[in-house]
Amino acid sequence: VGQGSAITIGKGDPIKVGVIPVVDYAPVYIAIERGYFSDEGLNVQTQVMQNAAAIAPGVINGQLQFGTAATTAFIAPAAKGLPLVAVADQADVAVDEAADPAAVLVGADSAITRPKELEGKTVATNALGSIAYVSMAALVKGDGGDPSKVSWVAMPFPDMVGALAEGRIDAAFANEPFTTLHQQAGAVVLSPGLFPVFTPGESYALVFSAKPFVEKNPEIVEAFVSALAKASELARTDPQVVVDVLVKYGGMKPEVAAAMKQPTFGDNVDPAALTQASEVMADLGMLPGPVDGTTLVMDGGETP
Amino acid sequence: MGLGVLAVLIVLAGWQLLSVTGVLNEQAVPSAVQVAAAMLTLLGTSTFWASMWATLASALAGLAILTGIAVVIAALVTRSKFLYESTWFIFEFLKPIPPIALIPLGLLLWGPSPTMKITLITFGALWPLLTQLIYASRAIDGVSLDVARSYRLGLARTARYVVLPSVLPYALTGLRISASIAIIISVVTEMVGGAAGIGQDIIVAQSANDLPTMYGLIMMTGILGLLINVIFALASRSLLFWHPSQREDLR
Amino acid sequence: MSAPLSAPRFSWRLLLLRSWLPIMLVLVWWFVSDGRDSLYFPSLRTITETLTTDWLGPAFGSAFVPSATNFVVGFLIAGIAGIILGTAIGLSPVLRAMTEPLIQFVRSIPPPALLPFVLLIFGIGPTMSIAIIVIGAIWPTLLNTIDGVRGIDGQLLDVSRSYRLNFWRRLWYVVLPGASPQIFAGLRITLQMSIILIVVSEMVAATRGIGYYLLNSQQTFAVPQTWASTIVLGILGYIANLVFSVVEHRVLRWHNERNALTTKGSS
Amino acid sequence: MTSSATSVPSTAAGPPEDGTVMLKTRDLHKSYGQVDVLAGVDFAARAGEFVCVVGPSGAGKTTLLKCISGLMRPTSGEVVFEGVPVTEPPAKLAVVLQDYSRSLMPWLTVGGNIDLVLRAKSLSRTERVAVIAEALTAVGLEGREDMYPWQMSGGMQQRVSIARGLAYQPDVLLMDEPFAAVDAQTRIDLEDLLLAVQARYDMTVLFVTHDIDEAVYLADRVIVLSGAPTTVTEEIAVQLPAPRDQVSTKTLPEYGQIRAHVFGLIRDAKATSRTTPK
Amino acid sequence: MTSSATSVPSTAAGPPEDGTVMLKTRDLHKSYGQVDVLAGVDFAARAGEFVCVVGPSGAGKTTLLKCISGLMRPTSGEVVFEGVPVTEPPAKLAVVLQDYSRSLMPWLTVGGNIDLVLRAKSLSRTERVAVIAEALTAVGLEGREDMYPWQMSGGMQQRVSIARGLAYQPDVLLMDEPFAAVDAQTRIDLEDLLLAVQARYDMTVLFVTHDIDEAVYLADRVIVLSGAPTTVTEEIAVQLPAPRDQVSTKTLPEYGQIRAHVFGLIRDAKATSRTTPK
Ligand SMILES: Nc1ncnc2c1ncn2[C@@H]1O[C@H](COP(=O)(O)OP(=O)(O)OP(=O)(O)O)[C@@H](O)[C@H]1O
Ligand SMILES: Nc1ncnc2c1ncn2[C@@H]1O[C@H](COP(=O)(O)OP(=O)(O)OP(=O)(O)O)[C@@H](O)[C@H]1O
Ligand SMILES: [Mg+2]
Ligand SMILES: [Mg+2]
Repeated sequence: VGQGSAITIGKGDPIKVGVIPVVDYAPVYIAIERGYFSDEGLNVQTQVMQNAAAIAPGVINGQLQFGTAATTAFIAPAAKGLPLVAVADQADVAVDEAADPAAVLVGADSAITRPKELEGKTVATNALGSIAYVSMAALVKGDGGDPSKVSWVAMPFPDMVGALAEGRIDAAFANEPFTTLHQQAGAVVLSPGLFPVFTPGESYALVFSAKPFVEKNPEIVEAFVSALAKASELARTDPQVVVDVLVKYGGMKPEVAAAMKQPTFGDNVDPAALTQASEVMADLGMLPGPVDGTTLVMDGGETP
Repeated sequence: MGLGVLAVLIVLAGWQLLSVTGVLNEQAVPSAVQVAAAMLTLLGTSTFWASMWATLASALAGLAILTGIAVVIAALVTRSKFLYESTWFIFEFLKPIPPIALIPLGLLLWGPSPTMKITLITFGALWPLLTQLIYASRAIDGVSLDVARSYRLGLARTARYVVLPSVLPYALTGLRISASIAIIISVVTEMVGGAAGIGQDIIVAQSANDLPTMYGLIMMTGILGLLINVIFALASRSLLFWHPSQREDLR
Repeated sequence: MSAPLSAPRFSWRLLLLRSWLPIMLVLVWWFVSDGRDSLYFPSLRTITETLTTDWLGPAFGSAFVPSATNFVVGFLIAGIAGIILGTAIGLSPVLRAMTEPLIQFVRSIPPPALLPFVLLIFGIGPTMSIAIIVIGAIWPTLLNTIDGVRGIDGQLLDVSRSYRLNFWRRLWYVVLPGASPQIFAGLRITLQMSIILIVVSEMVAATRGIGYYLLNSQQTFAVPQTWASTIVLGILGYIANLVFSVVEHRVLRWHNERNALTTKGSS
Repeated sequence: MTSSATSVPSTAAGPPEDGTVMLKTRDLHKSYGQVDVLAGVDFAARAGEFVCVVGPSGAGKTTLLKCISGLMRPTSGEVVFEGVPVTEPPAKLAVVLQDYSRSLMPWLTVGGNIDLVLRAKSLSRTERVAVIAEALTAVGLEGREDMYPWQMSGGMQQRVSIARGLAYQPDVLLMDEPFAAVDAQTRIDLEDLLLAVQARYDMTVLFVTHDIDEAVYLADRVIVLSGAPTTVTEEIAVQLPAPRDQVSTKTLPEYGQIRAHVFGLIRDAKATSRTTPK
Repeated sequence: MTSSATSVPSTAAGPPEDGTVMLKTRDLHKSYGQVDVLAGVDFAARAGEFVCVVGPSGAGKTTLLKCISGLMRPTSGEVVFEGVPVTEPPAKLAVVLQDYSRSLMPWLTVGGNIDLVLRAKSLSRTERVAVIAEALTAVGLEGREDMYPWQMSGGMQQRVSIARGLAYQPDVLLMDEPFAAVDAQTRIDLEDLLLAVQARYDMTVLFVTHDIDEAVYLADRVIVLSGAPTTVTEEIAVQLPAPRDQVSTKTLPEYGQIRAHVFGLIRDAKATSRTTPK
């Protein structure tokens, strides 16, 4: 598998990136918007897709050159033997609890006070096996509970807001801007979403590519990564740039975009963070065992 | 038509009422007026029309291809008991496979492209029409086939002048069913698999929590289906003028 | 053009006729794929192993049974409701004029998009899964019933009017049987769609079931499991169709024999 | 020309002489789109009368019968049944339609087809079975209850729909060429059966036929229609002695006279109707 | 009992006396499931002969015609057409089916229905139009090309399917009660039309009818069938002078004799067939 991706990209050929339309991947759009890609001589086009399970096959067979994914969603196929490598960081787990844009929320006057109490409750995640699910399951397990006793429900993030407000679900995972929306609707944060589970200050959302492609086109990849790094840098320093991109490409209302808590845009993918994430997954039975993070990162984690 | 418009207006008014009274949580579902406003805005943007066209074009292309395939399979299978029985298991086995389950496979083979979309549409929306055609072949009046045989109309003329009109009532129903399934698959693959179109816009609006736009887009898929159906209804009326279902003189 | 009857009366000949091609294909698949596992195309051996360990094991009771139950209940409700509504709409021009645009409109909306409304009405649970199946799968039966009822030979309606059959008798002895060939075509498609919608319904709110299993394995790149659950759906569909065709054969005997007769001269 | 009393060779019928009027049409018009078919048909049938309607093919006999039975709405004019204007088929009326191959439900057996129309009557299951068996025997189809219509020959189907009409025991029976598809002997048997049943239950029968012998043999009155646009050309009272007999009646000189007269009328009607092609 | 040569009152036909044998059946059997309908039917028709088949309703006349035309496969025995065993309808043969209301395609106009069967012939469009117009005129439906079958009365539909059969100009024409639904005068016209066409093109006609007068009037030979299970009861050569004439032929004493004889045979056949209920 994966030889379909082993194509050589020439100057000016379109480079396609499969992007999940959430704030975590704003640097991709910033790099386009600011012309960082074209400065590097790259003709980058985005392709909006729903999840990593849809993006990975496209990257594997060369329809897409890069894809975005949460760490967990990236580790799953990579651990199964798909020749995927992480090439660039997008968003990092917050370094302190309060800065975590993701959260597990419960209704306004919920009796639930700790993750263990989610047992037997209806809890919403955006998709089965997603990072939202991994976080919540790990939270429950870490609190001494049994994730399999939770009644998981998959629904799109916007639908959770109403459902939680009306008490149809007992808890929900949210990322921005939905965390804010939930809170506006009266929901209460039970726990930060990512901070307690994953390595603080390290990547939870990244850009990946296929190994054969990386091997064949090292300069292209290098150029792509450095353009992204510039964009991340800008995003870190100037939140307004992120807001602009969200309004322009994400169709978000300016006031919503401005109000939301932004993630920390990272600079490199730490193999150790991937190893840690894989341990969490293995612990939940989603992987047969932990995976060595260095095998998942381009050049074993040496930042170009 | 007037009554239909009335019914639509009643439903919309009911929706608005539910929103205004708060039965329908505005966090979950925006009000009819908000959605209508979003739809009006959509109509003014060129990206919307491009998406609409992308969705419609794939659905129509898929529909055209699957019609061809269904007709060929139905013709072969209804003419030969051997073929019919031999392929029975395979068709009955393939039919329940959800197109959603095939999206990753489609992406692997064709990437997030119109080809992928059209292939999935063809596979997913083929069965209703095929099923209808097979049932239709059983509903052909034996007397007309007797006439065709006794005057030796031959295969082509029998097909054109006897079989085709006979199966048309079932076939048109089947096409209408397949058409809306085609639209649904088109939108759903766009949502998941990222090919351009209304589905992708829905996902973007969803991520941005722009619910009025999201529901506006969903309404647009409904309207798309409605329009395709209007075309089929007109086609039925002119193609089936002889059929009891279209003949008002019987009442 | 002869009309082959799907006569499910058992015979060894029929069994052979129906099974030779599938068996061949399975064998070909088995030998071509054996030892050539690739991530997206695992060998049939691997899939079969998954199938036996998962689906003949614990998953049968915990996943197959609830899904199959939802499917059966959903199909029955969709079928019956489709026939009842379709008959009413087919018989009443006023009702038809009123509902036509709504029906055509709702039909083309992807079932997942209706989720918030379904959630609002049915809450989360098996009822909701069944509701999604019904909402997604009712249309073929509904449309075919409407068209079938409208397509009944006017002369037969004249007969029932002239003998003053009351409404219910007319319905039961004239309208429904007259439309039944087309109704069954619709039911057949509703059946197929009900199975497909198992997956959609479990996409939303389920922690078990075939659809959950399929989607979960898809998201986590457990490809043999994805294939295995697809095959389970296929098998479920096959069994359901077998049962269905037995019923259909009984109910539509008059129709199939009558039309096969004139031109075939079957002895 | 309506209800004209041109009295050749027997006295014209005109308005019914005695008995109550069971069924009456008044200036009945019917057009299909632009095409006028009935152009003012007036006639009346007394209770217990046997009226035969003859006329050229395409004259509008079926149309007339459908209007009378309430199955079809006339364009203008009205049909009065026992003093009440007809809009829906009246309960006491039964119709045997011309197109026999399409007037039996193919999904019901022969027995089921007859049973269907008996269900409204307050009969027990066993009584219904007996009535069905009797009706089928009367038309020469004893023991065929369990066959399906499509397993029967044309003539047999036609007889089933006659049996259905008779089993219903209506006060007024409308029949549209009911014996067209049966053989000569069966036809004779059925003619006599019909006369016997009609006499026994004092039924009013309106009978469309192409066979002039049959019309004259059966009828108390023969109504001759013109070609379309159709009016009543003539009404002829047939005052042959009852009970009629296949041999003796047909040898009566009056029988021959009426027969010849009707034949002449139809030939004329046909000749004129030729002139309206579209 | 097959092909018995009981020669009353004229000489029996038996094997054709002269001319080539056009059509022949040999020990034809047909059963529907358990029910035997044809139980060994043998007969032959010479080229240019007009053969009428009569028999009680449900005897198997339609079944026989369908077997002969190749539309239905007999259970055993064979049909030979110009020396070749029949498995599919032969090119030079046309059939006018009994079920007229279902044998016209409702989606085609009357003209289209006839045109359909002419397309295989190498005729130009204008020639076809002319042939259609001529055929329709012959059956009294001039100018009705553009009507649809369901806009026509039963008799008109039946005449369209006759017109279709004639327009096809087959060597052998099989007709199953083709005049059952038309009025007396039209029937007479069509009988004479058929005789004229047959003579002109030297057509072989196999004609099923219930009307004994018609059979004797038209036929060179009348084949009388028994009730089901059916065999040929008798073949009667009708040696009335040609051309036949509606008035003079029917007054010939021989005509009356044959007529009475056939009638007797059918009555007997009907009486026996009564005994086979299922
Ligand atoms: N739906 C229709 N549209 C147009 N014309 C029609 C329609 N139905 C009937 N007609 C015309 O009305 C006339 C009378 O038809 P009808 O069936 O009443 O004749 P009929 O007297 O019963 O003839 P027959 O003896 O052949 O049965 C015919 O000329 C026919 O063409
Ligand atoms: N599909 C069938 N199944 C069983 N019996 C059948 C079937 N079709 C016809 N028959 C029987 O075969 C016999 C002959 O039918 P056929 O139509 O040939 O008669 P026919 O001589 O043409 O009668 P008619 O003069 O009434 O048209 C009938 O008794 C009929 O019941
Ligand atoms: Mg008529
Ligand atoms: Mg017959």
